[in-house]
Amino acid sequence: MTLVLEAAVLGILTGGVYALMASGLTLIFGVMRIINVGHGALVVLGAYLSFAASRALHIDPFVTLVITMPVMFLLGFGLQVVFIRPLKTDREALSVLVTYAIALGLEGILGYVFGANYVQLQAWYDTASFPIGDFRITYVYVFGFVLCLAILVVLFLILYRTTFGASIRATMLNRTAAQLIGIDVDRVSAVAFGIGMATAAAGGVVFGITTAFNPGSHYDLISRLLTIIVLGGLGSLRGAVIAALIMLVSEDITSVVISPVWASFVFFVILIVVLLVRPQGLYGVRVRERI
Amino acid sequence: MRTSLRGALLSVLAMVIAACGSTAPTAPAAPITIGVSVSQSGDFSGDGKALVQGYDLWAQDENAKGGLLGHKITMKYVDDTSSTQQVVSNYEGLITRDKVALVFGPFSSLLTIPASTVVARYGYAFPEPAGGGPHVFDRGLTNIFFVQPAAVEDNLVSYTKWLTGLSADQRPTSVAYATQDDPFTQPQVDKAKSLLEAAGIKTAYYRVYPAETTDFTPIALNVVHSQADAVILGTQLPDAVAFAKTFIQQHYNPKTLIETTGPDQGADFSNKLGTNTEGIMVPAGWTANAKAYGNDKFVSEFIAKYGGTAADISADAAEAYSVGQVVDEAATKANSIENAKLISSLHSGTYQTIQGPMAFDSSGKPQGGVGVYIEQWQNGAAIFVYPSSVAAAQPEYPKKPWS
Amino acid sequence: MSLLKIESLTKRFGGVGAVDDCSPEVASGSITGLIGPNGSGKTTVFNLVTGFIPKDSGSVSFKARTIDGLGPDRIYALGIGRTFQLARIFPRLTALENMLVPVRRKGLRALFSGAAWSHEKERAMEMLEFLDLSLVAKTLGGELSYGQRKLLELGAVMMAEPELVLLDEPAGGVNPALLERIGDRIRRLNARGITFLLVEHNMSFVMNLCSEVVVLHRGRPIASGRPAHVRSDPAVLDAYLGA
Amino acid sequence: MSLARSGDAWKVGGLIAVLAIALLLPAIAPDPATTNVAVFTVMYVGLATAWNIMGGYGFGSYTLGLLLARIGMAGGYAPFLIVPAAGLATAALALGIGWFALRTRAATFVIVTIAFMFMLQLLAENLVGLTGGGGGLSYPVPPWGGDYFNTPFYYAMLALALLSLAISWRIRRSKFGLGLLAIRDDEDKALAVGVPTRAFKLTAFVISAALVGMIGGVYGYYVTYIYPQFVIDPLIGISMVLMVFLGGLGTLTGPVLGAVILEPAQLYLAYNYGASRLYLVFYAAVFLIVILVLPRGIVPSVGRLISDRRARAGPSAPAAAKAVAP
Repeated sequence: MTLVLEAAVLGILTGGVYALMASGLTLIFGVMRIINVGHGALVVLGAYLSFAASRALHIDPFVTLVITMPVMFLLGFGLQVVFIRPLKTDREALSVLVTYAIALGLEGILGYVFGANYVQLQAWYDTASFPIGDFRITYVYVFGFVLCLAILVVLFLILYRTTFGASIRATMLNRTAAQLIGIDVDRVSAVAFGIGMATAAAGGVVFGITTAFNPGSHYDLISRLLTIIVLGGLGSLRGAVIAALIMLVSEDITSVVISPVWASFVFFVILIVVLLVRPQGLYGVRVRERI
Repeated sequence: MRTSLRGALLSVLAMVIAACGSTAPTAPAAPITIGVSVSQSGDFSGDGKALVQGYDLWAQDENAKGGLLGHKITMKYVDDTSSTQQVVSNYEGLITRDKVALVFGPFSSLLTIPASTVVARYGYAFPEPAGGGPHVFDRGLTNIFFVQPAAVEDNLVSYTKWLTGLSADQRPTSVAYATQDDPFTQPQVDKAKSLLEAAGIKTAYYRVYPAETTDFTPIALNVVHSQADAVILGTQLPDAVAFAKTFIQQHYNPKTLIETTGPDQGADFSNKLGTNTEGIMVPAGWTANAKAYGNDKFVSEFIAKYGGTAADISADAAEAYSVGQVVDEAATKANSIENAKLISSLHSGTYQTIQGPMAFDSSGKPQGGVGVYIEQWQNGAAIFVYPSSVAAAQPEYPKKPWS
Repeated sequence: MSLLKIESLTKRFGGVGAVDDCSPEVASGSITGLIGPNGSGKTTVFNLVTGFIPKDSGSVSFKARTIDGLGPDRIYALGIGRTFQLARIFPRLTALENMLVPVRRKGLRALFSGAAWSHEKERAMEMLEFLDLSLVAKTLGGELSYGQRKLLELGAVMMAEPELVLLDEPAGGVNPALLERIGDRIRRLNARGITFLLVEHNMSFVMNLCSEVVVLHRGRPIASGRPAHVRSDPAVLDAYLGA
Repeated sequence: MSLARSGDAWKVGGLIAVLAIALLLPAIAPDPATTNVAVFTVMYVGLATAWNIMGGYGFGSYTLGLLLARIGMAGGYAPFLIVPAAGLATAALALGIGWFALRTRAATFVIVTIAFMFMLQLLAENLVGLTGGGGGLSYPVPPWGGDYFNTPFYYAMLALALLSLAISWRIRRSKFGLGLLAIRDDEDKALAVGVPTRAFKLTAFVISAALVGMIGGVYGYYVTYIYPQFVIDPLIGISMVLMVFLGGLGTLTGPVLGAVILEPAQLYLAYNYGASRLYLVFYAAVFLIVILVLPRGIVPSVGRLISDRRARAGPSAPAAAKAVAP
């Protein structure tokens, strides 16, 4: 029983990290209606940037975010302008291919620069823990969780308390209408892509401290992130957060109660059942344009 | 009718192959190319790099002493992107398009198995450093030679011997097992489990987890909860590190901890765990400190060529180097580099490598009871601790608390 | 005699009643106009009748048979066709192919045989001729002008020989000359026995064309009858001016 | 597009020429390294043509492998004869999955299919008693020598590719195919004009699954050993999508051209430049350029080019434009 409880706590703490990574992905979908298959690779890029920065400057991995988040923001902005914006026809399908190509390219470049060996971000607290009853909670998961929470709160504030956030939300609701009322949809898209990348950088740090990674790690990441945002409802931030928690908690509990080999199976069953009942996902808006 | 047609076809093929084979050695000094498919991208790219280092170093040594039976060697590497489809195409291409004289094996059983049937089709010998899963040997092929001291499933046998050899009061009473669902790790853990259960040591926990798992913590928590005296893990590097970290976080210190891969990878392992590597064990056929045939030379040359320290040398590189050593001795013995002759000579006799002496049975499994040893991290380096014939130090038991 | 009978139709979106206890009728052979201010629930009625969205309560019957719970394709098969706001046609199919998609065939073998049987093609070409579209028969739908698309959509929906056609803003966004043509074709089709129910904002178009008019306000019908009669109804004036 | 067009004599001639080359290839280029690439290329021609579902591929591999293991059939020609069984089994599976998954549409449908695929992969990995789990499943090894080995597989793959082409050609010219094209353009509108979209999509899904399953069976027999993570791999799906896009979506020749260009290119690049470690970057760059420069794919883009030139040359422009873009 305690084990189930521990697994649930662990699931919630690690779920926060996935929530953060998925929030960027779902934001990008919401604004641009494209699925960024390269998101996993960009998280890995964020982890490598933090790795390099913490090595070179001898600073704490979390502190590197001061550098990596702005850098990733600019990178995301640039990627959107150069690769996504030119797509005029078949945007949805072509953007999948373009972002997949970006992922492959990043994997290649990271492999060239950092090699294929697994690396992991180091910090004094990555093995330290404090006890709660019989169970010990690890600092790094708590720090990661708090960071994710903070960034998600900032994200929500930007979206719901600023004028720019309002134009992002307007674009998410209806691209054409947003254009009609004078919103520069292209600029909003690029900024949203940048914000998505900045959150990927933050997610990358926590991912990089808790997991050994190499340039190929993005394949596993992206398949998990995609299922999260589909379960939550494409384009819904709230959905992404809830779905990430559902995924990690269900997997961790299955893992300790039944067996690790069935952990993702159980999650996929949840996913399919939810989609059959609500094809738009937990918090998604049913998109049926023009009827 | 049909069979006779096929028979005729096969005999024609055999002649063609023989003809191809005989062209190479007619001119004794003709340079040759040895082809290898290695993973330079994808899941196995880290190991692929180590194989290249080992093969290159061997080729350099051979050429320095005049070549393989006088043939100067060029290595040709092609990337299999860690995919079975590409590895099949690659060996097909190496043998028929590039007409390489010899081929060496790729990384992992996963790729070795599909590759081995292609190589067998052309009558080439297939000495390979990293494909030791049970299915490699059960397909009826006679050209495979697995150049490691024991078939993979026997990797943990000496560890179980050591455990069962401990005095009754010291012996662990329970063991927790967890392993990746992988043809390399699972067979060894399963064999260790059956041996230890037969010796009366109870199993506190046993789990197989998918190879794609990225979050190992729940499984590690289960191991922690079992509070077993001994922990046996079928891991690669990332999970080897993740399990150890969770144990440290949860202040769980088993009396002994062994992981199938990870602790043997030198600095790649220790720079993630710091001083907490102390006491962790790994089955190893090779160590930089071993006094096996040519090992000192290998280690010093390796450091000269690639930098780093002895602890940084991956066992993969040593295994690749051994492949070359075995082929060199077999060629000398057969006085030929024809594949057919190499194959028949490799099926008899004992070969000296930096991993120790080894012989091969008809399916290519390593023979001779040489076995895999146990390595343990002590004072910041992994050293042989068992059996005593090769040990550089006593095994530390029970292992010290985490720092 | 009423061809389409709607009883107490209700649909709420997130607590807001889009269609509320709505019971208009469409007489056989009529051209009935469904009008009302923006947001009065006209298009929602269309979507409910044609099975695109599920209703909360109420029932719809066609030729005295209920069509509740049927999907859009089944309802179309029974003889109720519809067009969309903003003219939806298949942009990557030619005009002729657009005409052929709705054609119905019986049996599995027929489904897997040729895309256009010659008599089907003939009928499609006749209809294109009728709409003055025969010159663009081989042009992709996406390359047609907006007016041509509106005509094409109207023609395509006729190909399955429906008895009732629901037109969603047939006059929306169309220039006066084309408006004339569309009105004329609707009238001629009506003369061939096809009943129309249309949603429209262009009042003069409705008043000229329709034999019956139903006025919706906040999801409820507030008036119905002949155009001249409805036009002078004070409740209607209130709804339009006071809304 | 899908309507019959006569008078394209050069087209028919070209088709016959290509077919002749395809049939005679093992005689023209008997070198096994070439025929090996040809086997995989023709395989992808079939896959890209039948593209729609990804999981069916690996399922077909497993079906055939398990059948062979259960029957205890030795390697040789006989296993080819039970390849259709792999197709049937895959079709049956697709019927089940499709019936569920097609309650959703578009992006959600793709994700549900992928989720089912991951579940299949997990089943293949976890039902160790049946499939051998992560250790893989062994096929009987055909007794043929290197010089001849690829030929039967080449013809088997070619037969399946031609079957896929024939079926998709037939469908495109049918009433059913017109309905599918309508669904692709605008699903709600198709529903509104009476196309039973779900039944149509399910039928298409099952047909392509049967083809893909058969190809998967032959693939497994060819490489003689399969693993869950390689044969039930989302990347196989991505390759197919890329081939279809490169060649031209919604055209008959597009997927063929895409596969014929891309598969040899990828095998060649990894073989020759893989060692440079920059091969992935190079591949990604080519990939991006193709998409950004030829977003419609080669066949439609070239078609447009030709029609533009004809438009300048003569007055029959609109007809010509339609004739070239298939």
